[in-house]
Amino acid sequence: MRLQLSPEDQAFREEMRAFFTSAVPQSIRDTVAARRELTKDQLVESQRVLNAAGLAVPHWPVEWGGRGWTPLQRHIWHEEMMAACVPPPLAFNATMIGPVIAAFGNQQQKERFLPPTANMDIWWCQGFSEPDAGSDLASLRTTAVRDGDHWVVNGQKTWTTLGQYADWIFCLARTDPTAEKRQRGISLLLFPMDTPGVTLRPIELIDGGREVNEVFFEDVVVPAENLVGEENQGWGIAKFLLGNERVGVAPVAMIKRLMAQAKQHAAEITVGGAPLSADPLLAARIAELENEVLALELTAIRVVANSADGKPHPASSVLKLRGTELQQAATELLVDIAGPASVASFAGEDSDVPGWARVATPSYLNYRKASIYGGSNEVQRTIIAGSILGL
Amino acid sequence: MRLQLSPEDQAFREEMRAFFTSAVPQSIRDTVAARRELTKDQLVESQRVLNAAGLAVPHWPVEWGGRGWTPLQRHIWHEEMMAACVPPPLAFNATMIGPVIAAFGNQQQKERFLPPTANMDIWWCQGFSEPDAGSDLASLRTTAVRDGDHWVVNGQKTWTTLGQYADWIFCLARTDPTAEKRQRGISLLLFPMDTPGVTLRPIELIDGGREVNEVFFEDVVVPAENLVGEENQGWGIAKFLLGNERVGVAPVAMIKRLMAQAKQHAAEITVGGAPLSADPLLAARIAELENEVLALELTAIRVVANSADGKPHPASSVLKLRGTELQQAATELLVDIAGPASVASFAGEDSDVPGWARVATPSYLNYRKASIYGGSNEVQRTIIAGSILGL
Amino acid sequence: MEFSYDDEQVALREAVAGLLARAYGGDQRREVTATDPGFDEKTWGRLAEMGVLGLPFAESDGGMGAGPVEVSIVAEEIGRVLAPEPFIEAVVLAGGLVSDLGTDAQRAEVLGAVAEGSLIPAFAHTEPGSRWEPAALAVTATEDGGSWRLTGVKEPVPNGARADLLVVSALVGGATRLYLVQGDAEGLTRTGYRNHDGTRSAKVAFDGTPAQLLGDAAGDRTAAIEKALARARVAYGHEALGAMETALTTTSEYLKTRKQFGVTLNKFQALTFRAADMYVSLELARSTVMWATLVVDADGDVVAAADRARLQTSRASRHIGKEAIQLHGGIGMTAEYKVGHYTSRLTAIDHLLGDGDWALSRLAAGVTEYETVDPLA
Amino acid sequence: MEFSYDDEQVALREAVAGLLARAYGGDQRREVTATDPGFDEKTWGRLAEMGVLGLPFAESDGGMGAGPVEVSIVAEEIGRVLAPEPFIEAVVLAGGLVSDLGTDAQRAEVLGAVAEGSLIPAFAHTEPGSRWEPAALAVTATEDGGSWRLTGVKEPVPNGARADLLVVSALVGGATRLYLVQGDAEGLTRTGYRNHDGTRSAKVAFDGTPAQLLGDAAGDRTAAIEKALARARVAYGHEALGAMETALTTTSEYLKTRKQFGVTLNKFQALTFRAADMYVSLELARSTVMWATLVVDADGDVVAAADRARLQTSRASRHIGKEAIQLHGGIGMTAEYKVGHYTSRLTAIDHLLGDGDWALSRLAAGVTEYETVDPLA
Repeated sequence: MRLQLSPEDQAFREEMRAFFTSAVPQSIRDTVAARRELTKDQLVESQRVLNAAGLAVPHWPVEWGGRGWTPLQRHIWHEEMMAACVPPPLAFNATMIGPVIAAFGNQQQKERFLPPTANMDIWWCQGFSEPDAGSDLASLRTTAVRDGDHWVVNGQKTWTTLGQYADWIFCLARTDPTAEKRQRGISLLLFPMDTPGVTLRPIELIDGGREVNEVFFEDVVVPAENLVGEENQGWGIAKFLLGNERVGVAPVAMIKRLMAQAKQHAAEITVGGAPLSADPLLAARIAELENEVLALELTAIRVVANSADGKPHPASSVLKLRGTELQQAATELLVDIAGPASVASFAGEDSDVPGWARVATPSYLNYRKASIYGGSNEVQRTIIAGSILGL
Repeated sequence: MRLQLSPEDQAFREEMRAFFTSAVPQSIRDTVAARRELTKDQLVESQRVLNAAGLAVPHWPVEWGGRGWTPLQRHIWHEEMMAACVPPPLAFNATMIGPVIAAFGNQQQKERFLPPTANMDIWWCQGFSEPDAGSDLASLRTTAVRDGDHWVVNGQKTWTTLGQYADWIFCLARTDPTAEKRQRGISLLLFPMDTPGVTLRPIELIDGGREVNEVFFEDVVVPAENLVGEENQGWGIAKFLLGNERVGVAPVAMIKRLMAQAKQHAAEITVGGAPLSADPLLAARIAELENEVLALELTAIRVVANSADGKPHPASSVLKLRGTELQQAATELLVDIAGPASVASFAGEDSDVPGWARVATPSYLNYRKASIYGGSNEVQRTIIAGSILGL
Repeated sequence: MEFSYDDEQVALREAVAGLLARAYGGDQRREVTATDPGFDEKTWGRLAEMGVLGLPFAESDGGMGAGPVEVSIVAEEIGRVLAPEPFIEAVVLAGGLVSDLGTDAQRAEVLGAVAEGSLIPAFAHTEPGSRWEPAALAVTATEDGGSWRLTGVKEPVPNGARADLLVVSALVGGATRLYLVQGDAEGLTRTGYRNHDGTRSAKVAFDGTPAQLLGDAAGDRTAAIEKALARARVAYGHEALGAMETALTTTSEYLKTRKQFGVTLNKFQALTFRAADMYVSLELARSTVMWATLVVDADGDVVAAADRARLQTSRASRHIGKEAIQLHGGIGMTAEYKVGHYTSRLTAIDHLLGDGDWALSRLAAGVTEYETVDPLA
Repeated sequence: MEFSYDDEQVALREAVAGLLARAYGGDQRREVTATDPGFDEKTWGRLAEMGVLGLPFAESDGGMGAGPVEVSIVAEEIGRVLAPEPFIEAVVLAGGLVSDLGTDAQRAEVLGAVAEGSLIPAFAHTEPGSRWEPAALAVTATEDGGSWRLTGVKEPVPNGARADLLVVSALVGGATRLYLVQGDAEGLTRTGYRNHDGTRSAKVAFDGTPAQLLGDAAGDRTAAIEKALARARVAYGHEALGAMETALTTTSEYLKTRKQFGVTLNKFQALTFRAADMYVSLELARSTVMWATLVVDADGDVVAAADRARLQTSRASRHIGKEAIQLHGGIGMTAEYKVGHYTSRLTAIDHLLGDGDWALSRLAAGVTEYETVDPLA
C-alpha cells in the first residue's frame, strides 16, 4: 500500500506529459479541447507522431511495437495523453484488430498488417454489429461462402464508426450456417473498403453528426488468405476483441478535462452579481461529481494493477459502466452551465454564444451513445451480476 | 378542470378538520405527532370515536355504516384525519376484512361481524403471508381439512401485524391440495385467536419494535360456518382484499407532517451561527422533496377521481410506489437533521437528545418495510409494466 | 379540484391532434426542420383557420377568449408529435405580452393578425450572459423626440429571424420596459440558425433601431415579464408532457417488438421496470403541470406554480429522455428514428426558460416561509 | 500508487478475521449487545493479546508502532462481522488524541494500558446541539489553583458509560482544549443507553469535575481534534466497507437460494442488476477509502481526504443498506436475520462524525480553488 508513484513511474509520468504537450501539434490539441470534430488528416497525423515515438501501440507484443509496460504505466500513458488533449490512437487499429492479428494472425498477416496498422497507413473499421443483432452478436446474418480460393460475402453491418475514412474492414461473417450452436460457424475476414460490392451509407445521429455508417456487402470477393485465425472460430476472436475493448475504458482524464472546463465557464458567468460557480447547488453538484470521478480514477488504478495477465479484470465492467455514466453527467453539467445559450447549437461564428456553449448540447446528445456502444451498460451489469456476484 | 374544491367539498373539508381536531383525544394525537407507539387502548378508543360519528368505515356499503361519499371526499377524509394526527381506522378491520365480509360474506356473517368490526369490538389480524411465500401468495402451505362441520387448520403464518392485540384472524388456507392451478383450492376462514392450537410468536424488527408476529396453527378447529365465500374460491377474495389495500395508499398527509416537523427542527438547530434550515443544500433537499410530495398528492387526487367504480385504478401502483419512497425519504431527512444525535435512539427521558431525534432512526429503519409490505415496490413495478404499459 | 376536460376541450384536443397528425404523422418533421424557417407555414395557416392561434386572446382583440387549459391542450398535442411550429413562442409568450400590456391600438393591430396567422411575433429577451432573469441586462432604450430607439444584442431569440414583429425588453434608467420592433425596421440585424432540436433561434442586434413602447404606462415591466414567462413555462410543461408520453409509448412499443437473444425485450425485467419508472415520472409530472395550469387559470401564485411545474418536468424529462434512448439502444441514437428527437426537444424545453435546478433554487429560498404546500388552498 | 497488502498485513487480516469469526461468526452479536456494556470484554481482551489495541501507538508508548493501513485492516474486519467492540472509539480516536498530544507521562500512563486492554478511553466531544464541529460548544474548563474543573454536558458520547477514562473537549476563553477525566471522578454523572445499532452511548454531565489538561501546551486544539476526527472518519470508512461487503454477499447469497414463483430470485433480472449496482457502489467507495488511508499514512491533506471518503461512503452505505433490506424482502426487516443490523450500523457510522451531505458542503466550499483532483499528486 503506497500513495505515491514510485520514482520510476513518476519519471515516466513526467516523460509522457512532456511528450504529449510538446510533440503533438497544438492545433490538433486545441481542436480536442474545444470539443470540435477532428479531420481524418489530423487523426492520422497525430497517431503517426505517437507511433514515431513508440507511443501508439504500447500494449502490443514487443516485436510489433509494444513496450512491455506495467498496467500502471499504460494507465499513466493513457491518462496523460487524454489530459493533454491528444487524440488516442484509433481504437479500431490499436485496440481491436491490431491485437487480434498479433494473437490470431499468421506470420504473413502480421508482417503485412501490423506495421501499417500501427502507423495508420491502413485505417480500419469494424464489421461486427448488424441491424438485428445489437448486443446479441451470435445472431449475425452476414454470410461468407467459400468459392475456390475466395470467400464471397453478402449481408449488412451497422454502427461502423468512421467507416467513411476507412481503408479496410474487419468483418465477422457466418461461414457455417449449419453449425448447431449459433456461436460456432462464424469467421473473421479482412478486406479493403473499396472492394467491389462494398457500399457505405452514413447514418446521421441525433446531434447532427455522421460518425457511424451502415455497410452493405453484395457478392464481395475476399481472398481466402484474408481469413484471420481458423475457419468457424471467429466467435473466440470476437470475444477476445470485445474483452480488450473493456480494458482501461474509464475515460477519467477526459471527464476531468470536462469538469475543469465546466468550472472555468461557471466562474466566468455572472448571476445576480456573483459568479455562477459560487451558487451552492452548482458547487455541490460539481463537488459530488468530482468525488465520483476520483473514485473512478482510483478504481481504474486498482483494476489495472490486477489485470497483469492481459485478461480483463471482471471489475473492468465497473469502469465501463460508471465511466460512461460520469462522462454523460459531465456533458450534462456543461449543458446546464450553458443555460439559455445551450439551445443555440448551430449558431455561426458571429454569434455571441461562445463555442463551448454551442457544442454543449450536441455533445451531450452524442454521448448518450457511450452507455450503449462497446458493450451497453446493461451488458456490463449482466457481467457484474454473473461473473462477479455469481447471480 | 378546476383548481378549487367545490363549495360542498370545501365545507366537507372544514367539517372533517373540525371533527378530527376536536373529537379525538389530544393525548392520542400528541402520541402520533411525536411518532411514539400507540397503546391498544388508544387505538380502540380512537376508532370508536370515529365510528360513533360515522367516520370509521365510510367506504363500506351504506347499510353497514358506509357514507356513499365521492372518491374525492374519501380522500379529503383520509388526508384531514392524517393531518390532524388521528390514527386511521385499523386497516385489518376497516380496509381488509370488513369490505371482504360485506362483499363475500353471507347475511348472518355480515350481521355478526360487521358492526363489531367497525367499532373495534373485534380486533382482526391477517393470516395471509407465510414464511416461504412472500409476494407469491399462491404457494401457501397452511391447510384446512374438512372434518364434519369443522375445518381443522394446520400451518404457519407470518408478518401478522399487531397480532398480539388481535381477537380474531382472517386466514387463507389450502382446502383442496389436489387443485391443478395452485391458485385454486384456497379458502378464507375466520377464527378467534384464543382458539386452542393457535400460538403467537412476536418477531422483533430491526428498529427494536415488535409489531409483527408469526402465528402457528396446530389442529385448530374452526366451525364450517366461519368460511367466507365459497370453498376453494379464496383466491378471488384475496385479490379483492389486496386490491383494496392499494386504494388511497399514498400517505401524503403523513409525509407532509414529517416534512413540516423536519423544517421546524431544522429551523431550531444552529450551525455556525445560522439556522440549519438556511443551509442551501438542506433547503434544496427539502424543496425538492416537497415538490415530489405535491406531485404525489395531486396524482392521488387524479387517481381517486378515476376510481369511482370501486376498483383500483392501475395508477394506484404509482401512489404505492412513490408514496412509500417519499415516506422513506422523509424519515431519512429527519435522521439527517438529527445528525449526531440520531444514534441515541434509546436514551431515557433525562437525555438532552430531544424525543424526535431519538425516534428518528428507529422510525427510518422501521419504514424500510413500507416498500416491502402491502405489495412490494417490485410488485408495483410489475403491475405498471404489465397492466399499464402492456409489457 | 377537478382534472377532467369538458366536451369542448375534448373536441379541441381531437381537432388539434387530427391536424397535427396529418402534418407530422410520418417523417415530415425532419424535412420541415431541414430548411428555414424550421416550421411549416402551411400548418401554421391551418392552425390559424382552426382558431388555435387566437385561443388565449380576448374576443374583442380578435381572439377566441379561451383560457390556459385550452392553451395547454394545444401545447400537449404539439409535444406529442414534436410539431416545430412556434405556438408557445408566438402566441403564448409574445402574443401574451401584447395581450397583457398593449394599448387598445396595439392589441387591435397585433393580436387579430396573430390569430389570423398573418403576423408572427417573437419575444426577444434573452441576452448573451443572461440566465433566465425577467429583467433586461444590457439592451437599452433611449427616447429621441417622442420616439424610442433600441441598442444592444438579444441572443438566442427563439424564432427571432422569421418573426414579423419583435417584443423586446430593454433598460431605461434601470427599469425594464417592453417595446415593439418591426421585422423590417432599420438598424435591425438578425442572424438565424438551427437549434439542436431543429427549431430556430437568432442573434438579434439593435443599433438605434426604432421601437414603439408596448402599452402606455411608464413603470417597470419586470413583474409582468416574469408572469408571462411563468405562463410560458407552464405551457412548455404541457409540450413536454406530450413529448414524454410519445417517448414512453414509443419505447414500450419497441420493447414489445424488438428481439434480442431470441426473445422480445419485454422479457427482460430490468428493462420493463425501467419503463415502469418512466411512467411514474410522467404521471407525477403530469399532475403537477396540470395543477399549474389551473393555478394560471385561477390567477393564483403563477410564478411559484410554474417553478414547481418546471422542477418536476425537468426531472421527468431528463429521466424519460435518457431512458428512452438507452432502452432503444443504438437505433435511439439515430436521426432517422424518432425517439432521439424527443430527447433533443425535451432538452431544449428544459433550458429555454429556466431549468430544474434553477427552479429548485428559487423554491429552496422560500422553503422556510410556509409549513406545508397545500394545492387545495 | 499501490493498493495491495504486504505479507504481514495479510497475516494481520487473517488473525483478526479468525478471532472475530470465533466471537461473532454465529448469533453472538445480538446476545452481546443485549446487555451492557454492549460489547464482549473477553473479545476485547483477546484483541489486546493479539496486539490489536496498541497497533497505532508508538512502541515507546507500549504500542506496536503500526500505521493507518493496519488500523484499516482491523476496522474492516470489525465491520465485516459487525463486532461491537469500541476499537475506533477507544483506540483510534481517544487513544489517538492521547498519542498525538499527551505528555510523556500521560502517554506512558494511558497508551500501554489501552494496548493491554486494561483501560478503555472514550472521546467525549459531541454536545447537545453540536453538529460535527471540531470545537467544543458549551462545556467549559476553569482553572482552580493549578488544577482544572469541567462543567457542562456531553452527549451522545459513544461508549461513554463504560469508559475508564474520558478525553474531553472544553472551552477556555474561546479556545478548545482537551482534558482527561477519570471514570470515577467526583462531579461526573454518566447515563448510558443503547444506540439503535446495539452499541452504547451516554449522557456525560460534568459539574465542577476535576480534570487534567492533555499535553502541556496551552494553545487551541481545534485543528488537532479535526485531524483526529478525520483519521477516525477514514477508519469508520473501512468499518463501513467491511459491513457493506457482508451486506452485499448476504444479499447475493439470498438471491441465489430464495425461491419465489417457483424459481430462485436471481432469475429476476431487475434484482440482479440492482445487486450489480450495489457492487459498483462498494468498489468505488473501497477505492476512495483505501486512498484516504494512504493519505493518512503519508500525512497528506488528511481532512480533505477524509471528507472525500466520507461522502463516497455515505452514498454507498445508504444505497447498499437500503437495497440489502429491499432485496431480501420481509426477512430483511427482522432482528433475527442479520442484514438489517448491517443497515442499522451503516446508518450509525454515517452519522457519527459527519454525514455525506455535511462532507459535500465542505468540499463544495472549496471547489473553485483547484482545477482538478489529482490523487497521484
